[in-house]
Amino acid sequence: MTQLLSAAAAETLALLVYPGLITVALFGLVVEIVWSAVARQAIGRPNIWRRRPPTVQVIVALLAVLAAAQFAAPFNPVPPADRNLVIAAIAIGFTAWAELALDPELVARPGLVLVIQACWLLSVLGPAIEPESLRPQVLGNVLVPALLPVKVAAGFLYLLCLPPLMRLWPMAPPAERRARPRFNATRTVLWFPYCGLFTTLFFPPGADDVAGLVRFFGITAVAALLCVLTGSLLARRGAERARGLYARAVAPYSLLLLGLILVTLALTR
Amino acid sequence: MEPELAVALPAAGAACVSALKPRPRLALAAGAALGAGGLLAVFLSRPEVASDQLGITLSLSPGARSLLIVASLALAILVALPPPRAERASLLRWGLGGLAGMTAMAVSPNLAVAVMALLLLVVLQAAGTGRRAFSSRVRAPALAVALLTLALALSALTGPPLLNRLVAVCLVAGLAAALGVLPYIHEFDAEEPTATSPIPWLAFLGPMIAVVVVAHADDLAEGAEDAIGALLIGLGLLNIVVATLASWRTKSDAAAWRYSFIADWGLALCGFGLVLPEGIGAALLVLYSILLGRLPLYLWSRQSLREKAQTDRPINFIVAAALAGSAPFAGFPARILLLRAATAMYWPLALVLACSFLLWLPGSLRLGRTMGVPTGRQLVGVAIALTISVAFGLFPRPLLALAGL
Amino acid sequence: MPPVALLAPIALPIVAAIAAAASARLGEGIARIVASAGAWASLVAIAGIWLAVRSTQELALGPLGFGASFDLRLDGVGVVFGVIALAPAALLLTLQQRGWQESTVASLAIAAVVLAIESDAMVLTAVGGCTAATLAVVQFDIEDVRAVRPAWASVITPWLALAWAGVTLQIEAGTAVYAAVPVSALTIGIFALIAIAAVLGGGIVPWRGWASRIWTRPSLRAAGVTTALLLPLGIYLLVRAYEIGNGRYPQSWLNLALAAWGVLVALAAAARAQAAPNRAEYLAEIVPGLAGFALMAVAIGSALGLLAGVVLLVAAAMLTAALPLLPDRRGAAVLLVVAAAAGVPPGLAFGGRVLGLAAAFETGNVFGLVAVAGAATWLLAAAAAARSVGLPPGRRRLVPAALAMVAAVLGGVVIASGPALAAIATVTSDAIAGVMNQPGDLRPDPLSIITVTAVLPVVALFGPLLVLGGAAVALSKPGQATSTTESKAPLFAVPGATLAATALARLRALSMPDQYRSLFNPAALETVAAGGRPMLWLAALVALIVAIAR
Amino acid sequence: MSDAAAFVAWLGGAVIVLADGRRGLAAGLALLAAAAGGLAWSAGQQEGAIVLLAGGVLGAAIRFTIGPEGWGLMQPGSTPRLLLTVVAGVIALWLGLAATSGESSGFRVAVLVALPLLAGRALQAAEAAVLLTALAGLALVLGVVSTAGPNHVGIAAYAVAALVAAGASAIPIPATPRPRGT
Repeated sequence: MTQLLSAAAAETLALLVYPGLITVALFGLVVEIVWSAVARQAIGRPNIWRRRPPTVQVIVALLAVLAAAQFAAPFNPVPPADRNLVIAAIAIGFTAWAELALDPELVARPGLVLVIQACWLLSVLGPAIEPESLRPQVLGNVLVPALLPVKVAAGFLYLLCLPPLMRLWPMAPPAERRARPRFNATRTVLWFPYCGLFTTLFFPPGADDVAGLVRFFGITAVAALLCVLTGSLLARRGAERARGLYARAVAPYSLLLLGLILVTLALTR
Repeated sequence: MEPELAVALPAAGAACVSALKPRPRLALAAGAALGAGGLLAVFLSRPEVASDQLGITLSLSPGARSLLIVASLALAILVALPPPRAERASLLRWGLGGLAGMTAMAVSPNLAVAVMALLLLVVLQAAGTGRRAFSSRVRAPALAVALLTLALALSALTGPPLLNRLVAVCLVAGLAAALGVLPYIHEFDAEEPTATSPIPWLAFLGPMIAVVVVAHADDLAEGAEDAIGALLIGLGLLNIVVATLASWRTKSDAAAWRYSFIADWGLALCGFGLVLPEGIGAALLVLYSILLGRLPLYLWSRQSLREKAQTDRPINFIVAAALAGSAPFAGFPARILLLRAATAMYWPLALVLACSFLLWLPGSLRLGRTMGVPTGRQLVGVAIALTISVAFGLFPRPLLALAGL
Repeated sequence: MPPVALLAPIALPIVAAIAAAASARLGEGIARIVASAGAWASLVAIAGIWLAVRSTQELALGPLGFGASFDLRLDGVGVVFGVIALAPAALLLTLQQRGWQESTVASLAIAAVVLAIESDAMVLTAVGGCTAATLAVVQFDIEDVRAVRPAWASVITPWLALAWAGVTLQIEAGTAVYAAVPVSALTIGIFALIAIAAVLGGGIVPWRGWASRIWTRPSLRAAGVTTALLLPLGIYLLVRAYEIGNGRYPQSWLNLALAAWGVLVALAAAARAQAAPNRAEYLAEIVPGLAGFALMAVAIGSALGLLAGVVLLVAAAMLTAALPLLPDRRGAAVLLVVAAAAGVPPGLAFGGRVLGLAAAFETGNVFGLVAVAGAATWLLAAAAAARSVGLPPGRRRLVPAALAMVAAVLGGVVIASGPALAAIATVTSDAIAGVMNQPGDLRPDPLSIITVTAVLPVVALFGPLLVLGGAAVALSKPGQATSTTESKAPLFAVPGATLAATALARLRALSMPDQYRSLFNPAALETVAAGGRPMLWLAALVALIVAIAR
Repeated sequence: MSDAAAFVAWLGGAVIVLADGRRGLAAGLALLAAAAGGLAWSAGQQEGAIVLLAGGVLGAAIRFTIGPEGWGLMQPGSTPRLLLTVVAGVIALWLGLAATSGESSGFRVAVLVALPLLAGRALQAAEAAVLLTALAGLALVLGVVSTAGPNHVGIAAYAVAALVAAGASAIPIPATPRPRGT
């Protein structure tokens, strides 16, 4: 019973505080403000204290914290053996569709989002095939030369997929009638899950010390900034270019990654 | 003495019923009593006991004995629960006559005497008044008698190896002609009374003819057993494919029923062709299901066939399942045994058979609908037939044990 | 507990069926109560027998006459699959209004499925399965003869295949008893027959087969019971195949092929679901999708995969019971059932899928790719589920509010059962160990599921997540329901679907050109063949002689 | 004796094939009975021969009274039947004398000629009397054949054959069926 209570307490702490809800909210708020500045969108006043949060944001936040709890973040109270990549990937993947289910008018081009999400999933799970492990920190630690090409290619694909998944591309959702999009609370809780997973998967985990902590959040912040940068570039290029890029470039590139995974499998057997 | 009585009592019963036609109740009672006596004699004629009372050794093989018992049971069910517009006395007369002929064939010491009994049956059936021309009623059975006689004659001669193969061809072709299966299908008239139609050859007399011919085939065509098996399997598959499709697509519902009998015969011929015990068991199970299932159901559907009634009640689907040989009805174990024998002999044949089993389904659905909505005696009869089919579908061992398998 | 008690789970539904038919005059309600009582009694009997002895019970009643013996055996696998099949069927028999004929046939089908599961040999399983399939078709026709129903051939074929596999085993190995067949006797050919029986018998196919189409019928009485009974029976055969092969299939590529088939089934179901024009069409794809994942998990060939398959089957069983009870209107019940089916955390479907994917990754090699495809399929199914919320109902069925509540509860239970995964693993560990000879990749633990490379703390993680999620959703403000008057556009067009549809239409439209009709005229051929023409007979005789003389 | 019987068998069969009237049919059946009796006698079955002859002659006598009037031999249009008798005879001679052995040559030729002729007549005829005569003839041939083969049963088989032959001739010819559709 004690074991159960301590484990449950650790998981609850991870879900609610670190690397869960509070971390997700703070990190997301900072990055979203940066994005708002870059995209020159109105920050608005997300007065969440005065009214009940919409169900869609609550569910997205729950999925986000579930994913964050699986990260190889320093001081994560969840034991390394208890973390699971599939849970993280699926929880993040679900966030897009929670929006479609509960507030469909906020989702732009769900078909294309689905294709990009499939590419993103390949970049997340593809590197886990050869190591035969779903522990995020194990995958981050993989530095075997034979597996590095897949890891690098997957990391690049991951970054390519981030802007559309974070709704940073210039596709206006059906309900968006304003010229300057406003502060997006739903996206705010997604910054850390997406970027933290990138850090977890593609960089060796740091030790449970301050340096490790700084390293983890530094890489995560860089990933977020890269995403912001790509998003702003896409915004300047326009919707058609963006659609063309993801339909004609990213999807074939993910097929290339798939081929690379197969070749690696064949070579390492 | 039992084999002699087994022939004489049903024959006497048929004669009594004919003679007492003006007094139907008395005719029925006398016929039923003599028929029951005949059945008792069949029961008492154990396979290992031979009788030589008339200077001719008579005995019943286990398979023939079981068929006689099942045929008697089928006749009893039909007489007790006659189809609408059918006279009990007439049913009993024809049934007892047929039983007497079947028993005579079964107890015959050799095929020649059995063929004589068959010839007598041909003549007796031809004496009835039917809708078809006399010649078209007699032709095919007469050809069967001629072919079987030719087989007997050729088997008595010595000559090149082809001679034995000719015997095999004559035996199988003669059997097919007697039954009225492809390629010797008898002409069929949907309006004709069942007794004078080709149905008795397929559904009542046929099983015994097949058992007797197959029992003597190996002695007659020594060295050509493989040819007999190949011919039986070939004709069996031909009948399965053509008759199941015809039963589904033909215009007349009554003709569809006739084709369904032929399709079942295809299975039985395949079973006899696969000489393994499982094959024989499968063939016998198919014949039992014809006698106890398909024949009574056909007779009970005649009225709705006349009225062209098509219904989609539960009973229609259950009857369809029984006719299709689906589990838990009697056709399913027969198919399993057939699969087993075919797999043991040559697995591609099992594959062909397994695929062909599906051909029963569309035709059976159609036949099930032609049952209409059975009521009263007809409903009781259908229920009894289905119950028997389920019983032997789940536990056919007693029947197979009766047949010595 | 005397072995003869093994007859009870089979006999009780049969007795109930007879009683239901006999009580028809007293009213449909009485028949329904009697039939459902029989189903529940059968379920209780199976559980009771197992709980009483907690070991395999056997009963030998001797040969039946066609190569099979009436020998029954109730082991862990039998209990698990018996409960999975019977629980939803009994629930639906209890809750749904149906006539005495339907109640009777459904009870007999239940008895047949229990016979198939309790049978200790393959041939008798085939008899039970074929009986259940036949009765399912009869049920559909009783319910609504005009509505779409499984083609009879499609539900009979698998059981013929299984019977063939059984008799082949009898010939080659001398027995078809699951526990007695030598490992070497399970050849690729025999396994292929078993696999065909499993996927076709359970309706686990990538095309839009009966398992999907029956859910679009106007009435869902027969569809629910049939799916509840036949789907587990299909998967059950694959589990028994492990027992025959001592925990393995004849070749590992067979595991891979079956797992890929399962993902393909789930992917096809999800692709159809995301293009569904209405909610009814979407709901029709829920069970086939879950069945595909269950097949993938079971086929992986590890104890963890088997556990995942069982968990997914449990989820599918509960959703099978919920689907016929769903109302048309969008509401809590629909949302809960759809969410449960989509696999939202921490539900059973979520846990089952996670375990299945983990098993595939841990098996390694190309199975990893199958797992990636499975994960992508899962997200596609989630997208389809999200899209379905705004779709129009698609059918007009009146469902009492009480039944909608039951459906909502069932959906909620599926979502809330995630923490119970460890309990399910503990309960089924004996059954899994009974068929898998290397259960080392799954160590029983009351709080977690411990695999080779990871630990899934189902209680510690899913428990708090459930509490937090429940509280947060309760405190949140539901969004405005979007208009569902017009259907949403599909997320994508299935590649090649139009081409396939056109090809199929052309194939159906094929007919013999007029100028050749005279060459092949079935009516004329019938007239010739059945016309009693002596010349034809003589020609046939000559043909036979020529054929045999060669 | 068996050779003469074979010729008589061909003659009887040919007459049955060529005749359409009751007298001709009766004559053909009588000839066939004589041939059957002769074959049985030559096989050492004197009682059997008498029984077969009696049955056949009785059948012929009954046929003499039932059926279409007259002899009806070689009616117009009977050329194919005439050819059949000749061809059947020649083929039977070749098969019986050159291609086969065993039993007596007369037996072989008689059986091989009578069976095709009677079977052909049964298949070709439309008149009931003709068909029944062909069946009676077949019964007589069966009687002869029953003596051959592994386990023949002596006089009983002859008696049954004779009874069937007589019975086939004795059964009343059923009324002509109603035309279809009425």
